[in-house]
Amino acid sequence: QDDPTKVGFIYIGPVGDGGWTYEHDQGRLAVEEEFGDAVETVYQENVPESADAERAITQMALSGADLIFTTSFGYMDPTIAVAEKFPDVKFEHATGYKTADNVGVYSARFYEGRAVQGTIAGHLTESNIIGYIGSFPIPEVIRGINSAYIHAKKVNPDVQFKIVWAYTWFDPAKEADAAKALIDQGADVVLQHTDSTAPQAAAQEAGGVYTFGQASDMSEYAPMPRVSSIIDNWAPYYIERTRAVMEGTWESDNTWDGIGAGMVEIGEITDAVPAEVKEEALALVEAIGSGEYHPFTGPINKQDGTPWLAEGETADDGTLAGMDFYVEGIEGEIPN
Amino acid sequence: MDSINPILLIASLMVASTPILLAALGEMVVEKAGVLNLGVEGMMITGAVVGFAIGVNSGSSVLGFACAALAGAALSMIFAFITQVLLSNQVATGLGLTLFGLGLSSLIGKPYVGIKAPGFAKLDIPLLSDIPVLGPILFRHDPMVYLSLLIVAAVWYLLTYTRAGLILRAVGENHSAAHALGYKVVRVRFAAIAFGGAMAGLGGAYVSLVRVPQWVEGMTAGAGWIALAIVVFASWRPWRILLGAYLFGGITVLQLNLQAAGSSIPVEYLSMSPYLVTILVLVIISVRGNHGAPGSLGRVFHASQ
Amino acid sequence: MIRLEKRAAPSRTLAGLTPILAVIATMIAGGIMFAFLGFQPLEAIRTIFWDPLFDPQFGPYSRPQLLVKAGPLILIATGLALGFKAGIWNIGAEGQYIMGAVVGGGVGLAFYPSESGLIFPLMVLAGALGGWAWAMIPATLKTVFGTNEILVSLMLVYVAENILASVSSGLLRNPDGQGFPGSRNLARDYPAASNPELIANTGMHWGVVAAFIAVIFAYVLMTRHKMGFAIRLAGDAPRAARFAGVSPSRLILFCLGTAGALAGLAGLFEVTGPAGQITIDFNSGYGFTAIIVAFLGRLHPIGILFAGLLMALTYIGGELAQLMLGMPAAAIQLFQGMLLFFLLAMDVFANYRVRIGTPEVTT
Amino acid sequence: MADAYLAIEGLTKAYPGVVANDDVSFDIMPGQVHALLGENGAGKSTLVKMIYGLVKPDSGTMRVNGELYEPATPHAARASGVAMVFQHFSLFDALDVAENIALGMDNPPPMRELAARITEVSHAYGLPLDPARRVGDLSAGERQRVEIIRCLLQNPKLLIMDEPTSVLTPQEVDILFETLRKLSEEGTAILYISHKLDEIRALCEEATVLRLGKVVGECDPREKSARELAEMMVGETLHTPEREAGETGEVLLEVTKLSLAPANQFGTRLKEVSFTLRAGEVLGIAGVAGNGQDELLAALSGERRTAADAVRLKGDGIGRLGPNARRSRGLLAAPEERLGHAAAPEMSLTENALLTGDIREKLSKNGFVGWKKAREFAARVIEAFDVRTPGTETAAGALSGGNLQKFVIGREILQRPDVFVVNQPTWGVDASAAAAIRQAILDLSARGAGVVVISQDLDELMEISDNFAALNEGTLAPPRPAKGLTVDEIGLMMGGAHDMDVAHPEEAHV
Ligand SMILES: Nc1ncnc2c1ncn2[C@@H]1O[C@H](COP(=O)(O)OP(=O)(O)OP(=O)(O)O)[C@@H](O)[C@H]1O
Ligand SMILES: Nc1ncnc2c1ncn2[C@@H]1O[C@H](COP(=O)(O)OP(=O)(O)OP(=O)(O)O)[C@@H](O)[C@H]1O
Ligand SMILES: [Mg+2]
Ligand SMILES: [Mg+2]
Repeated sequence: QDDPTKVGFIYIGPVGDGGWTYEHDQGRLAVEEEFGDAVETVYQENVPESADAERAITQMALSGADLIFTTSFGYMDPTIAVAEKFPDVKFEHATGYKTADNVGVYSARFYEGRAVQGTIAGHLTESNIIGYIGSFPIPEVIRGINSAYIHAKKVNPDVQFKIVWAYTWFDPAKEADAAKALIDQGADVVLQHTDSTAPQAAAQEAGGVYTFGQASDMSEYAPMPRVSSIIDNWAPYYIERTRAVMEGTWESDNTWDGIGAGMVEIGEITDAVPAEVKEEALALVEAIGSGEYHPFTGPINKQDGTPWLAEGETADDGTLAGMDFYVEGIEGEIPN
Repeated sequence: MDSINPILLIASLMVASTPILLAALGEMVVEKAGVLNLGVEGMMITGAVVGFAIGVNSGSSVLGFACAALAGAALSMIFAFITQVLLSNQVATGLGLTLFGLGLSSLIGKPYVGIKAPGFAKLDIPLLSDIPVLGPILFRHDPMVYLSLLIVAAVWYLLTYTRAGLILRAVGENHSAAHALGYKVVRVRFAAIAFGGAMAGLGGAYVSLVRVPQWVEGMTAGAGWIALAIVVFASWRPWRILLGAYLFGGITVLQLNLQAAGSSIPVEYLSMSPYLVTILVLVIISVRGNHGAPGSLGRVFHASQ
Repeated sequence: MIRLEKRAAPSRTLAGLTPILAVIATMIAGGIMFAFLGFQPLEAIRTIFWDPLFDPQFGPYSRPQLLVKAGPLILIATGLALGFKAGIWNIGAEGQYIMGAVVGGGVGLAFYPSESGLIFPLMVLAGALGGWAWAMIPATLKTVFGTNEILVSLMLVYVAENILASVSSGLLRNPDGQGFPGSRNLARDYPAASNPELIANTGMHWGVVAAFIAVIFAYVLMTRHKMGFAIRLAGDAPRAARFAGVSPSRLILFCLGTAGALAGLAGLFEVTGPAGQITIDFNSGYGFTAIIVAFLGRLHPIGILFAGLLMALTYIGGELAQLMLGMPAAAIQLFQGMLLFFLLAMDVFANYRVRIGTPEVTT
Repeated sequence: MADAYLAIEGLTKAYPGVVANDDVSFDIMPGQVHALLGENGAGKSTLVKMIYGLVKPDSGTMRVNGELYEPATPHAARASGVAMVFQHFSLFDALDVAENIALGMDNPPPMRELAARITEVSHAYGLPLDPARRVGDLSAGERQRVEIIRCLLQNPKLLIMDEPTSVLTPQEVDILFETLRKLSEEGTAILYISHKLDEIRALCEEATVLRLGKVVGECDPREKSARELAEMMVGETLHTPEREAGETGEVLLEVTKLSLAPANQFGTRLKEVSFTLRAGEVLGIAGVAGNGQDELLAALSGERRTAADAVRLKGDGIGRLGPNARRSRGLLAAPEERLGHAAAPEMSLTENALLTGDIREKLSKNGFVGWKKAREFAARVIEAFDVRTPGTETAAGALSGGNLQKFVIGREILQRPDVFVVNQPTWGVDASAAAAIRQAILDLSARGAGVVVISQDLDELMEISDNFAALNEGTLAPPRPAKGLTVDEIGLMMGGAHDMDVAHPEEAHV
C-alpha cells in the first residue's frame, strides 16, 4: 500500500513552550524529515491529563494513525485504555511503566546528565550554595537532585543545596521568582528541573550566577549564565520506532536510555567553565556514555544515615524508578 | 533557618509586583468610572505578546511597551463596545475578553517562542545606587518600576484634584445624575476602559520583556485576576493599590525565600499563602466596612432619549 | 440616527432566536479568521460543527463524547446560574469541582479495595459535600463579614489547586504508582468506586444523568418553587426581596451551596469516570468554562442544556480541526471567545428595540 | 410677545406609543414665576428636559430673547442662562458638597474659591451649606439646598424647578419661596412644577396647564381655587375623600422605645420611638424625608429586627419576626419606593402580587407557587383599584408611577390588614389617583383596621389622620389629635427650619 504511515503525537503543553513539548515536537519534525512523503505526522497540543486525553488519543487512532506517541506521564492509563480498543495501532507512552502488546514505554535517564551538571556546579560555586528549582516531588526529579548533589559533593565537600519546589513544570513568572529567591539566598549556581528559560534570564540579570539549560539547549543564554545543558533528544528514538512500524518489526518494549544511546545530550560546555573542569566533565560524560560508570555507585547513605548502596554497588532500576528519598547530606524534607 | 536579607527581598518584590500594580491601577480607574471589566487577564496577555513581538522586531523595549499599551487598549475597546454601546452584561463580557485574549495572544505568539527578549537597561543611578540599604531598594531598578510609581501618583492626583478626575468619579458614582448634568457617560467610560486596557497591556509587557523575560503562552498565569482582587482590597484608592500589589508580590517572593532558606513550614502552605493572605485581608477590610465601591459599578447605563 | 429603546419586558421570541443568530455570526466571523490563518473556512466550520456529529469516521465515537464533555459543564453551569440570577457571583466553581473530586475520591480510596456497593453512593455524597464545603467559605464570609464573593471564590481556586497538587503527590498518591503523582485509577482498578458508561457507546454515565436531573430540578425550582421566585426577585430587586421576606443570607448560602455541591458532584463523577484518577491537572478548567456556558444559556436551565452541548461540540470539533487540519488550539479558543461576544452583543435585540431615525408622531 | 425671555412655539416630542408633548407653546417673561401644571405623565418633565438640552424636540422652536435657542446639551443650556433643579436628585452621595456643585457648573473656580463662594452665597440666601460635607450624609432638605445653590451660583436667567418642595418642611418652603421671589425681583424667570396647588397659588403669577401633552389652558393661579386648578388638569370634577368619624377601638399596635441603628452609612438612627395605634385610627406621621421614615417602616414591616417587645401587635411582641410572620398576623406595609422596593420592576404584576400576597392569600402550597391563584389575585387588585395596564403579565416597570402605586397599595389593602403601615402613599401621584388612594385608606380604617400613614404631604395628613405625630432626625414627637393643629405648629414639630435663616434680601448679592 502507498498510504503514508501516519504517526501521531499527543502533547501536554503548547508546542511553543520552548521546553518539554517543544523537544518532542522537534522529534516529530525529525521523523518527517527522515521519511519525507512516506510518513504523515499529526499532533494535538495542550491536551490535559484528564478525560480529554483519552478522547484525543482515540480520535487520533480513529483518524488512521498507525503509531501514536503520548508524551506525558499522565497519559498512561488513557493510553492503555485506548490501546485495548485499537489492537492494530501501536502506542508509545513516555515516562510511564505500564506496557501491553501494542503499548511500549520509553523514558530518558536524565539523572546521568544531572551528574555532569553536579560536577560542574560543584567546581564553579564560590559561595558553596547551589540552588535547585524542583517542579514536583516525583522520583524523576528526586533522582536528579540526588545525582547532582552526589557529584557536586564529590568535587566540593562544602557544597550545600537549597531547593525550591515550584509545583509547576512550566510557569515562567514563578520560575523567575524562584530563581531570584535562590540567588537572594546566596546561590551562585542554579539548577532547574522546570522547563522555561526564566531562571536563565534571572541569573543573567543578577550577574555572576551559573545555570544549565533544561530539556532544550537554551543556548541563547550561553556562554553565561548558561554554561551547559541537558537536552532531551527524542529524534533518534522516534525515527527508529517509526521505521519499525513501517517495516512491520515493531514490538512492545521498555526503553530507558541515557547519554549512551543519545536520548540525553549534554549541551556544549562554554568557556565560562575553566578548561580543567570542562575536561573532567567531558570525561564523566564519556564514562557514563560507555557504561563504565553509573552515577549512583556506592557507598551512598540515605538522608537519615541508613546505608543504601555499599561500596562499589550500583543502584538497580527498580529503586531508581521509584526513588522517594534524599541521599545523605541534603537538607530539608521532600514535600509529601 | 538562614536569615532572609530584607533589602534584597524588598528590591525583588518591587519587580515581582510591578505587573499587577500596573494592571490594578488601570482597573481601578475603570471601576471608578463605574465599569467592571473582568478581562484584565486577557488584556495583559495580549500586551505581553505584542510588547514582546514589537520589542524583538524593533530591538527596542520602549517601543514594545508603547505598542503593548496600544494593544491592551485596542482589545479593551471590544469590551467597551459590547458593554457600553450594546449594553451587555459586564461580568460575562469580561470573561469572554479573557478567553479571547488568551487565544489571540497564543496565535500571535507562535513565531516568538524561544526567542530572547531585547535588553531593557536598568537605571542604576551612579552614586545613589551605592547608598547602603536604600541604594538597592530605591535606585537600581528598570525605568518601568519608577514609571509605575509615577503613575500611582499621577492617578491619585488626577482623581483627587482635577476636573477630569471629578467627572470620572461622578460618572462612576451615579451615572444617571452625571447624564442629567450633561456629562457624556459613555464617552468617559470608553476613555477609562481604554486606559485600563493600556495599563493591563503595560503590565503584561513587563512580564514578557522584563520580569521573565521571554514569550510563552499563558505566561501571565492569573496575574490579571490578582489585579482585580487588589482593587477591592485597596478600596479603590491609588496608594492602597500600591500597598496591595507590593503586599501580594512580597508574600509571593517571601514564600519562595522561606523555602529556599529551608523553612519548616510545608511547601503546600507556603505556596498557597499569597491567596490565603489575600482572602484574609479582604475579610479584614470587609469587617471594617467595605466602603468605597463606586455607586454605579457594574450597572448598565442606558440614556433614554 | 440609530437609537436603542428599552422594551418594557424582554422579547421572548428574540431571546430564543438570538443564540441561533449568534452562532451563525460566529461561523461567519470565525470563517474569516480561519481564512486569515490559511485554512479553508468552509472545511474548518464543517470540521468543527458537522464532523463530530455526522462524520462516518468520527461521529459514532464523538457523538457520545459530546455528553461526556457537556455533562460536567451543564451540571456546574446549572448551579452557577442560580447564583448569577440572584446576583451572587461565584466564579470559583473550578475550586469546588476540584475539592469535590478530592474529598469524594479520597473517601473512596480510604476504603480501597472494598467491593461494597455502598462505596460509590458514599463517594457521591462526599463529593457533593466537598464542593459544598468549599463554596461555604465564600458564602460564610459574605454573610458574616460582607466579603466580596467573586474574589474569595476565585482565590480559593488557587488554594484548591495547591491542595490538589499536594494530595496527588502525597496523601492520595497511588502506592503502586512508582512514586508518580496521581491516585489509583478509580475507573479501571477499583470497580466499587467507578462511574462507568451506563449504556455502551452512549457516553451516558452517572454524571450526565446527574446533569439532566439538575436541569430539571433547576427548571422546576425556578418556575414553580418559591425559592426560585426568591432568587429571581433578589436578582431583579434586592430590596423588594427583603421586603418579601427573603433572607439574603439564606439565599447566599443556598445558591453558593447548591452551586458548590453540583460542582463537587461534577468533579467526583469526572475522576471516577472519564478522567479515572485524581491527578495534578485532571480539572481541565471546567469550572471556568461553565461560567461561559451559564451565560450562553442565558442563565436558564434549558438554555444551559443546549449551551453545554454547543460548547462541547466546539471543543470536540476543535480537537478534530487540530487533528485533521492542523489548526492551533488557540484558534479554537478565539472562536469560543467570539461566540460569547456575539451572543452578548445580540442580547441587545431582546432587551431593546433598535430604532432608526426619529420616531414618527402618533396620536 | 417680543419681550418674552423664553418663547416656546409648537414644541412636540413623541415617545413610542405616547406623545409626551404635543404642539406646546407658551412664553415666559423675565422675572416671571411661571407654573407648569398637569397630571402625572402630562409631559411636564419632558418639556423642561427639552429646555435644558437633555431631550431633543421632534419639532417646534424655542427662542431666548428672540434668538433661536437649540441647546444640544445641558452645557449649552447653562451657557444660555438656563439652570435646573431636577425632579429626582442629580447628586452624588459619595462626593462632597463643593464637588457636587462644581459638577453642575461649566467653569467652576478652583475648589478653595468655590468653597468660599458656596458658604457665602448659601448664607446670603438663607440656605446655609458646609461645602466640605459629604452629600450622602445630608438630610433631604439639605440636599435640596445643594441643588438650588448649584443653580444660583450660575446667575441663571431662567431657573427651572421640577417638584422641588416635596422634601421640605413648611418653614423650608417659606424660605425657598422667599429666595425665589427675590430672584424674580432681580429679573430671573422661574419655571415651577409642583403638584401642590396651594404652593402654586402662593407663588406663581402665571400657569400653563398640560393634559396628555397638550396645553389645555393658561391662567393666573392666584385667581383660581386649588380645586379649579385640579379640575383644569384632570378635565373632570374631582371627588374629595370622605370620612365618617368612627369610634376607635382597642389597641392594635404598640411601639415602645424603638431604637434602631441606621442600615447604611447614609441612614438615620431611630431614637426611642413610641406610639400606640388603635383599631379604626389613622395615625399620620409627618416629617421631611431622610428623618427616619425608611427605618421606621422597615422596623414595622419586619425588614429590620428589633427587640421583641419594642413592637407589639395585639399584645404580642413581634420585634424579632420577619415580614412574612408579621403578614400572617395581620400587619402589612407598603414602602415609599415603588420600583425596587415595593415592587420588582422586571417582574410581571402576577409575580409582584405574589411578592407580598403569598401568605395571606395562600398563593403557594408546600413551597410551590400556584400561578393561577396569583394571577387571579393580581387581576382582582387591578380591577378593584382601577390600575391602567394591558394585563397581569405586564412588567411592573412598564406601569406609570401612579398606576403602580395604586397596584402596590391595592395589593396590601385587598389582603384585609389589621394594621397597615404606608410610607408616602401618594408621592408624585396626581390628584385623582391620590384621592382614590386616600379614600381606600379611609375605607380601610372605617372597617376597623389601624393605619399608620407616613407622609411629607401635610395637607394629605390633615385630611385623613385622626392623630398626628412628626418624625425629626429619628425622634418621634408624641402624637396629638390632628384636629385644630395649625400648619405652623406642625412645621415646628417637624423640626422647624433646620438651622436656616430667613433670607435677608438686602444681603443677597450673588
Ligand atoms: N426610560 C424609559 N424608557 C422607556 N419608557 C419609559 C422610560 N421612562 C419612563 N417610561 C415610560 O413612562 C411611563 C411612566 O413614566 P413615569 O414613571 O415618569 O410616570 P408618569 O408618566 O410620571 O406617570 P404617573 O402619573 O403615574 O407618575 C411608563 O409607561 C414607562 O413605560
Ligand atoms: N424616556 C421615555 N421613553 C418613553 N416614554 C417616556 C419617556 N419619558 C417619558 N415618557 C412618557 O412621556 C409622558 C410624559 O412624561 P413626563 O415625565 O414628561 O410626565 P410628567 O408630566 O413630568 O409627570 P410627573 O408629574 O409624574 O412627573 C409619559 O406618559 C411617559 O410615559
Ligand atoms: Mg411621575
Ligand atoms: Mg415629571
